[in-house]
Amino acid sequence: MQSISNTGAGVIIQDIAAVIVENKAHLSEIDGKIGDGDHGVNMAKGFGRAADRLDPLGTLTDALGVLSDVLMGEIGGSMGPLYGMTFADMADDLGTTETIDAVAFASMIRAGLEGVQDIGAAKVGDKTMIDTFVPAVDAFDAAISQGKSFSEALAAMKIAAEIGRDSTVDLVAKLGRAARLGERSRGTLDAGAVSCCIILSTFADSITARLS
Amino acid sequence: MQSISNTGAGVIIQDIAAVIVENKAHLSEIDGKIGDGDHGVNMAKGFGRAADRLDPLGTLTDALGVLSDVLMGEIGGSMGPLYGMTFADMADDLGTTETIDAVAFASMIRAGLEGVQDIGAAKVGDKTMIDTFVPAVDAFDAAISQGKSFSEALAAMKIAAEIGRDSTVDLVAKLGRAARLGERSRGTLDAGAVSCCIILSTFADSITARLS
Amino acid sequence: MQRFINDPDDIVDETVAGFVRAHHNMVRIHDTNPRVVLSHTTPKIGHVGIVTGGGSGHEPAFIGYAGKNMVDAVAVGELFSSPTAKSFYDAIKSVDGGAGVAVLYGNYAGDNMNVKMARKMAKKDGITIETVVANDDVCSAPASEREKRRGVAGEIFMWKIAGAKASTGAPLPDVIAAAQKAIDNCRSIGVGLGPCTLPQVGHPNFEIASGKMEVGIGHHGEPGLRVENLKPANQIAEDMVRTVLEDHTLLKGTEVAVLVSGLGATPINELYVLYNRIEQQIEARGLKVHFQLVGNYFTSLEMVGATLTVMALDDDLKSCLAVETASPAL
Amino acid sequence: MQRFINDPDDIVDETVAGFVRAHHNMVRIHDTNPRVVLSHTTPKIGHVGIVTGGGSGHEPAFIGYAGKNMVDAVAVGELFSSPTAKSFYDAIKSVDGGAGVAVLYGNYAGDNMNVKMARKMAKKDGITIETVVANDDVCSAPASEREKRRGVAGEIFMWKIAGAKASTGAPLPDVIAAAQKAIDNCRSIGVGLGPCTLPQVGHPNFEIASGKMEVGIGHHGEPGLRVENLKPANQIAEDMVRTVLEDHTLLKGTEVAVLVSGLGATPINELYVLYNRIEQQIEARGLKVHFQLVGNYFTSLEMVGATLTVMALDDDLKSCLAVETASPAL
Ligand SMILES: Nc1ncnc2c1ncn2[C@@H]1O[C@H](COP(=O)(O)OP(=O)(O)O)[C@@H](O)[C@H]1O
Ligand SMILES: Nc1ncnc2c1ncn2[C@@H]1O[C@H](COP(=O)(O)OP(=O)(O)O)[C@@H](O)[C@H]1O
Ligand SMILES: [Mg+2]
Ligand SMILES: [Mg+2]
Ligand SMILES: [Mg+2]
Ligand SMILES: [Mg+2]
Repeated sequence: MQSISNTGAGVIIQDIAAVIVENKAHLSEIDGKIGDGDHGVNMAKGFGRAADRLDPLGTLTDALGVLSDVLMGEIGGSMGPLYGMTFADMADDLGTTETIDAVAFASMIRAGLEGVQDIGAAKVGDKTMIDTFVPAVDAFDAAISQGKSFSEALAAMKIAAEIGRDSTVDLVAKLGRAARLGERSRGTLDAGAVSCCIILSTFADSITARLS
Repeated sequence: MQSISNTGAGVIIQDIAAVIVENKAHLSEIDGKIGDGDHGVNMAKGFGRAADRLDPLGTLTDALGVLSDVLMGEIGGSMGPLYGMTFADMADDLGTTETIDAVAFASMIRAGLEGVQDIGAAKVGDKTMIDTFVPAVDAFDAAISQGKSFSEALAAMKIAAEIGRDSTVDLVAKLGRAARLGERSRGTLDAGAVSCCIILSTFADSITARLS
Repeated sequence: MQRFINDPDDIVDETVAGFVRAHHNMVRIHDTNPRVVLSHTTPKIGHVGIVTGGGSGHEPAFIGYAGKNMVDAVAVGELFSSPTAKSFYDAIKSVDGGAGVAVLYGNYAGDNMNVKMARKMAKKDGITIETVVANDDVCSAPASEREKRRGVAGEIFMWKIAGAKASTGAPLPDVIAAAQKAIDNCRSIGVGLGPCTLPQVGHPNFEIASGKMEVGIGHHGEPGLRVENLKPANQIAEDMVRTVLEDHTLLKGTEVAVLVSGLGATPINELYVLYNRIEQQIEARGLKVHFQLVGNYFTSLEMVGATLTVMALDDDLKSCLAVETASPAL
Repeated sequence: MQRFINDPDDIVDETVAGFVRAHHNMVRIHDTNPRVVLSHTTPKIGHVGIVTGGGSGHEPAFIGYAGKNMVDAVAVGELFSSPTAKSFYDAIKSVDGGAGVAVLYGNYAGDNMNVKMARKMAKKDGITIETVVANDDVCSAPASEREKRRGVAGEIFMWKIAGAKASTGAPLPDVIAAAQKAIDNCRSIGVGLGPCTLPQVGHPNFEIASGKMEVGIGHHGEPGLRVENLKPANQIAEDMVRTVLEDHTLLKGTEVAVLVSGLGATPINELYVLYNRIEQQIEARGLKVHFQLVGNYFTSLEMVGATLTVMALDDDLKSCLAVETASPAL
């Protein structure tokens, strides 16, 4: 069965951070259209700091913990609690697991999704990161239950995340700053949906590259 | 000898006010280049209010008094005292004179000039209204002493005022806000020199039209 | 961007540092958390602690209201961004005098989540916490959904009332009730004439076309009720008064407290021009202005615009208003 | 022009009216001259009266400093234009308590002339008048021609010192000496990042190109020492400190009062960013900041920029600074 070792998987969070930092201006620009234009700044600051502090040779559990601590302790805003809870709950779920296989990964991302929904109370269709997150997690589960391999399930998750992200274009925002715009919020991507897609896609790419 | 009656000459101040009000934007624009852009506003407000309040059928003495009171009591700034003293001293000099001939007029404008110099202490060459006022008064006196008529002297005064006004283009401001600009103040007219030219020229035109 | 800044990432730390230098006789920075500002008067054993917090860029809010008989601790966020749960938590811990802590903040998603998390953390320490969420901005949601409305400058009145109540040694439920009554009695409206720019972003957050104004704008440029042609100040004042008073049902003779705040780049004389007509209009409706503040009390960086807040008073609120405060902003 | 105005010709009257409504517990309008604002505490028999005045558009200056132990009467001019001689005269008459009147104003041509005329008028009434002309703006003329320098935010310290001295019942020569010492000990500098617009004129008074700043700018946009590239806030702060302190010869250990004022449209957090470095720099030179004010104390409509004023202190000035004032602005 395909798997990676938890130890040494800390580097995956550095991979994710690198793509987030690369997309700083892009994320802010999207947020600027219907939000306050700081999503890239907030994300790059949090992920960048975590990448500097975590041990790439350490466990993914620890790296998720560092990321969560930075987000919750230093970033604030909405991203602090939303992604902070996501990664805290992923870390809790992963715990001392030594080998991350598809089942462990499925459990971890489901925990992360529940963490963010617990604090943010967003539903699919509200035009948030949840519109990426829910279908991506569901697609991963579905692939596994159809007997697909870890890497095939990751690929399915990635595609679902992208479709979820793109679905936000046609939505009217129900939560966050953009909600005030009502109909005026239709026609653009949601920034959090884009960053969530980056995170999940980079998870998929980075794990796939390491699958033995 | 050419003369006008003091009674009924109040209207001359209304004539002057009309031209000042007409030139409101023009004067502010000139002041805007090297000053603070309010000369037209200040002048139009003062002269406009005086024109509304004075009796055109009354004496020039009284009209000058009204104008001076408005300037000193309601306009403030530099124009309040400078033109306020000019017209106050003109009114004092004219006093109860019944007939305004060239001699009375010469004495009146000389008094006005001394009034403004007394309070403002500007000299020819400082790039102020004085650059119009001094040569204009001198030209009037010179014409009279050469035996010219009142109307000829007024015409000479008008020409000298215009030359004086234009002389300010090449000057560097030594007084007022523009003085801070140093060399940068060269190359534009002085706003006060322009308004002073309007006042003296309209005096000339308005009296000439009434000379019996 | 014609601004006095160094690295945009440092602006909040530098603001707090300069602020504490300038007002060192009233406030200090938390020992370990540079994003918490404390009043020198806190903690006071047996007294309820008052905490607030919010994004930066609204100076003198929020930090300027830390002081005697006002707010005890302020959690400081990035520009226009909620403070961290950790900062709210550190603020709460610092002001706890054993009588509980009132966390009085504005209704924004980030603040709600961060306070919720801080509350969980503080509960583990056995600190009793109650919250009041300001929602005075009438244009941010209809009256039927008041719980969705944002908190704006009415927070200043909420803090002043609660701080005064806490200064009497009142127990937590009384302090909370006073704060809740204060904000329930507040209605605010903002009018925006020009946008603001977050230094990290570098271009305006939103647009207001020349000759237009945004009626009902939020403190971060959130869109208002409508964009309309810029009107004379007196008409704007009339519209503002009408909007806030129609959302209130106040009996003739009611006394009110009024706050007119500039949003950052409005010349101060214009705030007085607005206030002149606002007071006339309020009194013309049979109300009586008992207390008023006019100035830059709650800003939005260099946004051009102003807000009006009207708080209906009763004897209790009046006596709270009369309690002297000593904070940098009030 | 995105502004809260009605008829531009009415802006000063409306400002004064709104101001007096907002601060009716401290100030009132003169009975017959709507361009004179009086402190409720004036006249005080046997006490020296303090008068100032200047153009409008600098709010809270000048009117905001009318109050207890501060200025007794303020003559109000049009925007950026000296008050009339009549207004200065009416102000002087209103505050005369038999012990003479100190007229403390800034060095501008119009003010000089109007005060001179008012003084003549008041002398006829037998009122003893002495004047002090503020000239604290170091960039407006070289040190050798200090009498040509303009008066700027240092006036606030001059008023506070003189008001405090007068409150002790000191005779006119002592009040004048204190005011003169205060302003002699003041040095100020302004830095402009963006222009302002007189509503009657409708376009900016002057230009500051994007990416540039005007070092040494005056309160009406008078050109400064130099136009240079906009620098980081810390470097601007250092330049400002250097310029004012090099014009002073202050011994190490000298205590100073510091005032950092926004010019109208600078976000308040940036004033604290500036102040943070300014205090560091002053103290690095061996001086000690004893008293400080940071905020919009003396503005220029919606000009973007800030001023720094440093006043060297001695024991007498320190005890004057410690006297409590109650004016709308301070
Ligand atoms: N309650 C919520 N649940 C999940 N995601 C949310 C929620 N509220 C906002 N978001 C996400 O947050 C994103 C905005 O993040 P960001 O710009 O960093 O924060 P802020 O809105 O505080 O400026 C939105 O694009 C949206 O996807
Ligand atoms: N000391 C002075 N004597 C004579 N004229 C002066 C003096 N100072 C300034 N002026 C004149 O005043 C004019 C400016 O007037 P105005 O713009 O109305 O006043 P302000 O300079 O107060 O804005 C200048 O153009 C100059 O001609
Ligand atoms: Mg955002
Ligand atoms: Mg001018
Ligand atoms: Mg934000
Ligand atoms: Mg002027």
